[in-house]
Amino acid sequence: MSEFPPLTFNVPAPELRPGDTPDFSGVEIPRAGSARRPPVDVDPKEIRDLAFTIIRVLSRDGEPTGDWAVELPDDELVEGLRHMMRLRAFDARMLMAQRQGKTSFYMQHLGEEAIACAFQKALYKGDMNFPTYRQAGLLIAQDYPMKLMMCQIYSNAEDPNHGRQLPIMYSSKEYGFFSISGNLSTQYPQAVGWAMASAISNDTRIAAGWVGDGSTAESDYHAAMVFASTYKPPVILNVVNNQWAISTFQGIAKGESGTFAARGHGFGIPSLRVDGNDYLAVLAVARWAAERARRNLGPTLIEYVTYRAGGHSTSDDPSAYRPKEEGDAWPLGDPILRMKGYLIRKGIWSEERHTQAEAEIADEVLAAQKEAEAIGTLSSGNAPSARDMFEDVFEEMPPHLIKQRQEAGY
Amino acid sequence: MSEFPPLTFNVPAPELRPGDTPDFSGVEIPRAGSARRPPVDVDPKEIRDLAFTIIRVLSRDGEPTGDWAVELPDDELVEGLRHMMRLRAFDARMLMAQRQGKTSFYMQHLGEEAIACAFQKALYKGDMNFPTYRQAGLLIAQDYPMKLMMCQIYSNAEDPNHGRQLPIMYSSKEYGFFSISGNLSTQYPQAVGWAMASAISNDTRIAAGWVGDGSTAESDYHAAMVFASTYKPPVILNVVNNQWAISTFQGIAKGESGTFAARGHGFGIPSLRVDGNDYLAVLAVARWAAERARRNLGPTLIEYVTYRAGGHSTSDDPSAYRPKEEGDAWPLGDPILRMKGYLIRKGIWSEERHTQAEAEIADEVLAAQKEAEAIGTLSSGNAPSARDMFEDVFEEMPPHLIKQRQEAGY
Amino acid sequence: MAKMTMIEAIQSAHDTAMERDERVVVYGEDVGFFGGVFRCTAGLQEKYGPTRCFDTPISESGIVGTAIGMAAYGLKPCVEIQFSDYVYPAYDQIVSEAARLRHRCAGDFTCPLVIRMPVGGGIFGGQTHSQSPEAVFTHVCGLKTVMPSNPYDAKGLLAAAIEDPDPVIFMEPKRLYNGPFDGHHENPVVPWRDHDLGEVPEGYFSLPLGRAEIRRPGEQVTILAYGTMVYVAQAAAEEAGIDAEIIDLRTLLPLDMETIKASVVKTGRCVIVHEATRTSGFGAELATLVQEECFYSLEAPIQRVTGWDTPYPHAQEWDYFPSPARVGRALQQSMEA
Amino acid sequence: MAKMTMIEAIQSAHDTAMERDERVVVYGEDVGFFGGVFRCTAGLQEKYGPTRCFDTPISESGIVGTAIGMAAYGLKPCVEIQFSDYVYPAYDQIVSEAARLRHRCAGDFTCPLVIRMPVGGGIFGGQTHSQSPEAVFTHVCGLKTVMPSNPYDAKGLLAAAIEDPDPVIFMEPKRLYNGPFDGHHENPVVPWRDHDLGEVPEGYFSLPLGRAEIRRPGEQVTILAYGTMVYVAQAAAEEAGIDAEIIDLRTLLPLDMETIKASVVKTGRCVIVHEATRTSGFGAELATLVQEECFYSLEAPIQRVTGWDTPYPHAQEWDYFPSPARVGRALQQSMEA
Ligand SMILES: Cc1ncc(C[n+]2csc(CCOP(=O)(O)OP(=O)(O)O)c2C)c(N)n1
Ligand SMILES: Cc1ncc(C[n+]2csc(CCOP(=O)(O)OP(=O)(O)O)c2C)c(N)n1
Ligand SMILES: [Mg+2]
Ligand SMILES: [Mg+2]
Repeated sequence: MSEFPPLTFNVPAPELRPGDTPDFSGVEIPRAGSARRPPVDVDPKEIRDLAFTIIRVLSRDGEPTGDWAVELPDDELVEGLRHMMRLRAFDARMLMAQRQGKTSFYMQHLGEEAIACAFQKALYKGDMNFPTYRQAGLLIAQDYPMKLMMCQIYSNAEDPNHGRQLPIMYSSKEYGFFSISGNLSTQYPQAVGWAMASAISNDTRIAAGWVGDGSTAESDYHAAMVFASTYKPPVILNVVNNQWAISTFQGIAKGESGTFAARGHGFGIPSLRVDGNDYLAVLAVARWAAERARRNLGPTLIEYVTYRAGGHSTSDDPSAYRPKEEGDAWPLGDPILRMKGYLIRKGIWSEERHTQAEAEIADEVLAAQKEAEAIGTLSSGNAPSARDMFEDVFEEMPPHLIKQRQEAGY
Repeated sequence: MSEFPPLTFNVPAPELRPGDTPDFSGVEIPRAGSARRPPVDVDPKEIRDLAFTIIRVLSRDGEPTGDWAVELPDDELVEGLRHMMRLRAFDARMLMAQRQGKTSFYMQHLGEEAIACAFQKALYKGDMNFPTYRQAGLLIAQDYPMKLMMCQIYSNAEDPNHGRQLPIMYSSKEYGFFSISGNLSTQYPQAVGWAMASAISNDTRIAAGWVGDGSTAESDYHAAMVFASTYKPPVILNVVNNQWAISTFQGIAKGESGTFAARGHGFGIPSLRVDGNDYLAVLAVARWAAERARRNLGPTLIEYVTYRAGGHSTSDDPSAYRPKEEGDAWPLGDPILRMKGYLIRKGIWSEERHTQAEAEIADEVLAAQKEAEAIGTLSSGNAPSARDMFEDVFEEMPPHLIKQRQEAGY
Repeated sequence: MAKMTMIEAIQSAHDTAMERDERVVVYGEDVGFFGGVFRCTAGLQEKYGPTRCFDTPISESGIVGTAIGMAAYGLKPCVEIQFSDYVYPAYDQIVSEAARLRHRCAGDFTCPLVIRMPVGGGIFGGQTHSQSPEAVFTHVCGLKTVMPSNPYDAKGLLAAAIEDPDPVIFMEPKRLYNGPFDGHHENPVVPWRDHDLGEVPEGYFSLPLGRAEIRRPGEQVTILAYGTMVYVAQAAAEEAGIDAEIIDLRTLLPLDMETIKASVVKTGRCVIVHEATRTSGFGAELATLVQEECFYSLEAPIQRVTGWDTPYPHAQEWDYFPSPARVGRALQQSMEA
Repeated sequence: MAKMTMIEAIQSAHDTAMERDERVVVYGEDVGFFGGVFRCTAGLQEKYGPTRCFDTPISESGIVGTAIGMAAYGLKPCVEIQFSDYVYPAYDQIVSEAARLRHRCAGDFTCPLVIRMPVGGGIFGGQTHSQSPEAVFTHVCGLKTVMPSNPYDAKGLLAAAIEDPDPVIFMEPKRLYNGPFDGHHENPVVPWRDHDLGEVPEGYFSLPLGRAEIRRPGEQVTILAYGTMVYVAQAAAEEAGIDAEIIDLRTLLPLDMETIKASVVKTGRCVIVHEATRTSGFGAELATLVQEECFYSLEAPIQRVTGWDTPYPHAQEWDYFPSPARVGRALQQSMEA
């Protein structure tokens, strides 16, 4: 009955699969320094273009350029590099610990170290992150004790979560790090709610929400955007686009939208897209968004363009769904190498100091690991007591739980 | 510790509340004919402006103007007017029937008649609407038997829903009208799924989803947009912005987004904003979107700008939260009066024919009502049997339900 | 003391809580300017300003999701879901987040949060304005679930819920808002002003969660009920001429098992009444607990009188609603067994 | 016949269904190219193309919401939720829409839809990869709920679920995917290839929903179990030396009450085992039905051995998991009562 031909079904697919040669020549990488830095009270309508470009500071030859280039004291630059190095070293050891059976599971940050490490530097004490499982950099950048992180990973007797959570699901109110949830995106509206609470209380503290590219598809993402758009609370909404959601390429979540940053436009929320492998660019953009929040100008959406160079988790083998060498071909490079190159160029770092720092950090991590393992690993049997499992379901244990605890033999 | 002043909390509020004098002078109403009509395969990026204007066809003095003015045969024009008149007459009688206790509840369309009546004319037999409770015009415009609608409203023995649903929650597969759900927005991703199924099946049929301004805040709205953006199925996503969601003004759902149509931009979905009180504009835009869908070009988002002139439902008294005369002051006028004016101007209608048509329609509605009431009303006791309530939970009644039915005495 | 409807009592619980504690914020759909579609938050925005009582977008997951963030911050949000039938979009936030937060981080963050919602039928609301979803909350560890049956309890228990350090699901039987309802729909409702339990202190007071109340002492059979069903049970006992002991549970979780046990041990018989669909309803938990703890006292099978396992129909509402007659039959059967 | 793991059996059920019926479409997170994180849809995209098996955005409500639209259109979607712990965002679509559609429009539209999801713990998955949420589905009228315990049943029941004219929740005990697991976590898993029930027809076959299976005939006490707990029950009975009759329910709703009743009337004793938290779990419904229908045969209180009313912990997993020892104690108590 129709004069139109039959419909066909569209399923986006990545261009390359295992066996193909990685090729990112189609990905447009704007020159470092080419994106302008608007005032923080800019009308979001005037910066639509910043959701379609990539804000970059460190140029190919390691020189900070353009409006977004922040001046950082030398010690802070070196500190930033060391944080990223420490996170990478931490990951490497914990991956090995998992393989050795010392814990059940691990998730690494390979290639994404700059994002959380630099972002945290834009926050003040008292601000609150609502992180996903791939933002341990927020803790590392505050020198949170690695031993405690490891105790959590090992679910041992000193695990701050008492062994109840999957490894890497840290929590630290003191360090502005909200208890990680295994459920994707749920924490996004919570970040907005926390920020609303801060505004309601005439406080000065701000919040930051975190999701991955894949997780932007979840419904809670919308709830967060709607409430952020309406009440304009002091919140930074971060989207880490590392190109993959387990085996699913970003095109499935992004659809026709162009970029994840563009999602902010329908909500009147200023939206920036930034080179996630550029420590200086991340810091600059985070500071801009934080200043907006602190000045009661409301939310900012930031998309970090990066690449998940490792597997999704220790349960994943990415060679089943993407070319092996894709990570090496990633055109935004390695955040640590880029920062290192800059610091060497600037004359405040050298290959020797780098090698030495690597060794120092390896020692630090190893020392922390030894301390943590002295308390116990998942397999060593020094877990928190089963009796403890009945605690904290409620502040006060109700009769039926007391009974169950007795039934369990405690 | 902060150098910034305390934050404050932003809660959008309508400018006017009961007692205030209605004033829409701040609402920008573009001239009829001023919005251009792009080709259906336009790149969505090129028509961002169409989400911020209002596509209008009928000018103040009742003349169709501009690119979007469709040529309609005279009989179709008159038919369109009569459909709107019939819907209004139907509403009036059913409101009265509810007040008389013949049913429990009713929801009217006052001021919004053009939208569903005109939209339906862009669909073909076999296409499927996923309506909300305020789109009875989709049925009226197909001359669906009013008696059946009333049987549903009265929950009597001939109610196609067997008395199970709240009044006005119609369902008619035959008329391309999906069973209405009382839960807001749930049907939006279902419309997308239906359209995906049509494309998967290499069919030619298309789907249309419907939500209100308030309901765009629901999470399912996002699910629909994401899936529509990714798989580009043949679906038209309609948002009826009648300014109010029960007592809540549209600013609470819209936040900073500017318009509801703008929400489509973050998904790369072409988005149009149209005068919902202009039968010709609605039809033109609906046809444009339908053609896109039929040509496998994917989804379109349409915001209809209108005003809910009546209460939310028979349970609502809007004078508690908005100025009484706001509806009369609404700058886009009354859809029936505007269409009537145009037809008279065109010489194919007259005050006399209008009065006569009103009388005819009143008779039709009354006749249908008599027939329906002869079968029964909610209060008359001719409801479907209680035994029937146990049917259709599953296709085949499982043992526990048979047992319960026996226990109930049937 | 003043005479209050259940609506006024709930409004008053909000009001006194907001007055006593700055951290209490109240929000939800149509809750601000208008004061809620059932008027349970009437006047609060005017009194405390839109910063502490405000309208929200229609997003139940957003309402609960933001409230969890606020609770973690240190406020005490008390949010309204317009009808319990619309709580499901927020189910993930409630189950996966609110209920688990304290446990998963060993108390580093907590979630003192109240989620209010009108429940139950008998108002010709059809399947989307009549549901009683308590069982999908009582199954979730970390939640408390409360359902008052009168203005006095409503105010006292809501005050306690708001003070509680953990998330509380607070269900309000909407059929009781204006007066007790005994299931005889052809009779006019008795307004709360003519009822003892419509007598409510104007100022602050609270009632502990987790305590049931015996509404009618009796010797022959124990009826476990809550919400609207308390009055249906009363009517049924009277009409059947059976000396039933009627326990109004008030809090479903944590449950007052002491009171239940003492009664069933005494009567040896038990009938459970709820409006929700039967299978896997809260009645199943009650029956199981009773047989676990009172097995040797039981002289008859425990019976359930409940909504049928169908959606709540519109026209056939009174065939669905557990009537005094149905409860009466169960009492009779229990006595005869 | 071939030897299959439960994963292969589920893959094969998809495959044969897709081959027989063009209307069957399969989708979910990571389900397409990769074939699912547990590989239950491996090879389907390659064989049937991305139009019939594809990856989705991470949106459980979108997955189920679109599937309902597809089912209403006339397709037969079979969708995967990556872990049952992540089904809650789709709960509204399941409860308010899929389950109610046929009834609310008197069959004008219907919803033949399968929602698959791995359930249960014992894999050190912590609280978000271990849950067993069956009870929040069995409470919802209009849904069928199925949980197979072996490859043979998994294939046959999934075929039936896909053919079913109504929505089916299909739960897969992930701890059994590669082999039966008796709760002794220190022992290696026996692969399905060494097990009778790993013998599965390669071609199409189906098993009716709603029928339980007696896994071990016995005289002394009836054990009601499903999924992983079937094997725990077997181990417990053996170790306790008690002649238990073990019923594998397979379908929780509709329930095979005939088989249960016949057994309990015979044994006079009943122990129910499930992994989900206890309060308002499906065990409560089972216990209630048993006491309703077999009251006069019961010689001991019905007992429940279940997960505790806490989130599923990571390190303390084996203290949470209902162990053969715990089941054995309950059997003993039941015998001694
Ligand atoms: C609600 C929910 N659905 C599904 C999952 C399973 N899951 C865990 S991580 C993941 C991919 C997330 O991808 P992305 O958001 O891009 O974050 P990334 O892992 O790349 O950092 C999925 C599907 C989950 N944890 N929660
Ligand atoms: C999930 C859900 N939440 C809340 C409601 C209660 N409710 C019914 S209509 C309505 C307002 C809807 O407003 P809008 O979407 O603008 O549609 P309109 O009534 O203006 O046509 C609300 C809040 C509901 N039906 N479903
Ligand atoms: Mg990712
Ligand atoms: Mg509206």
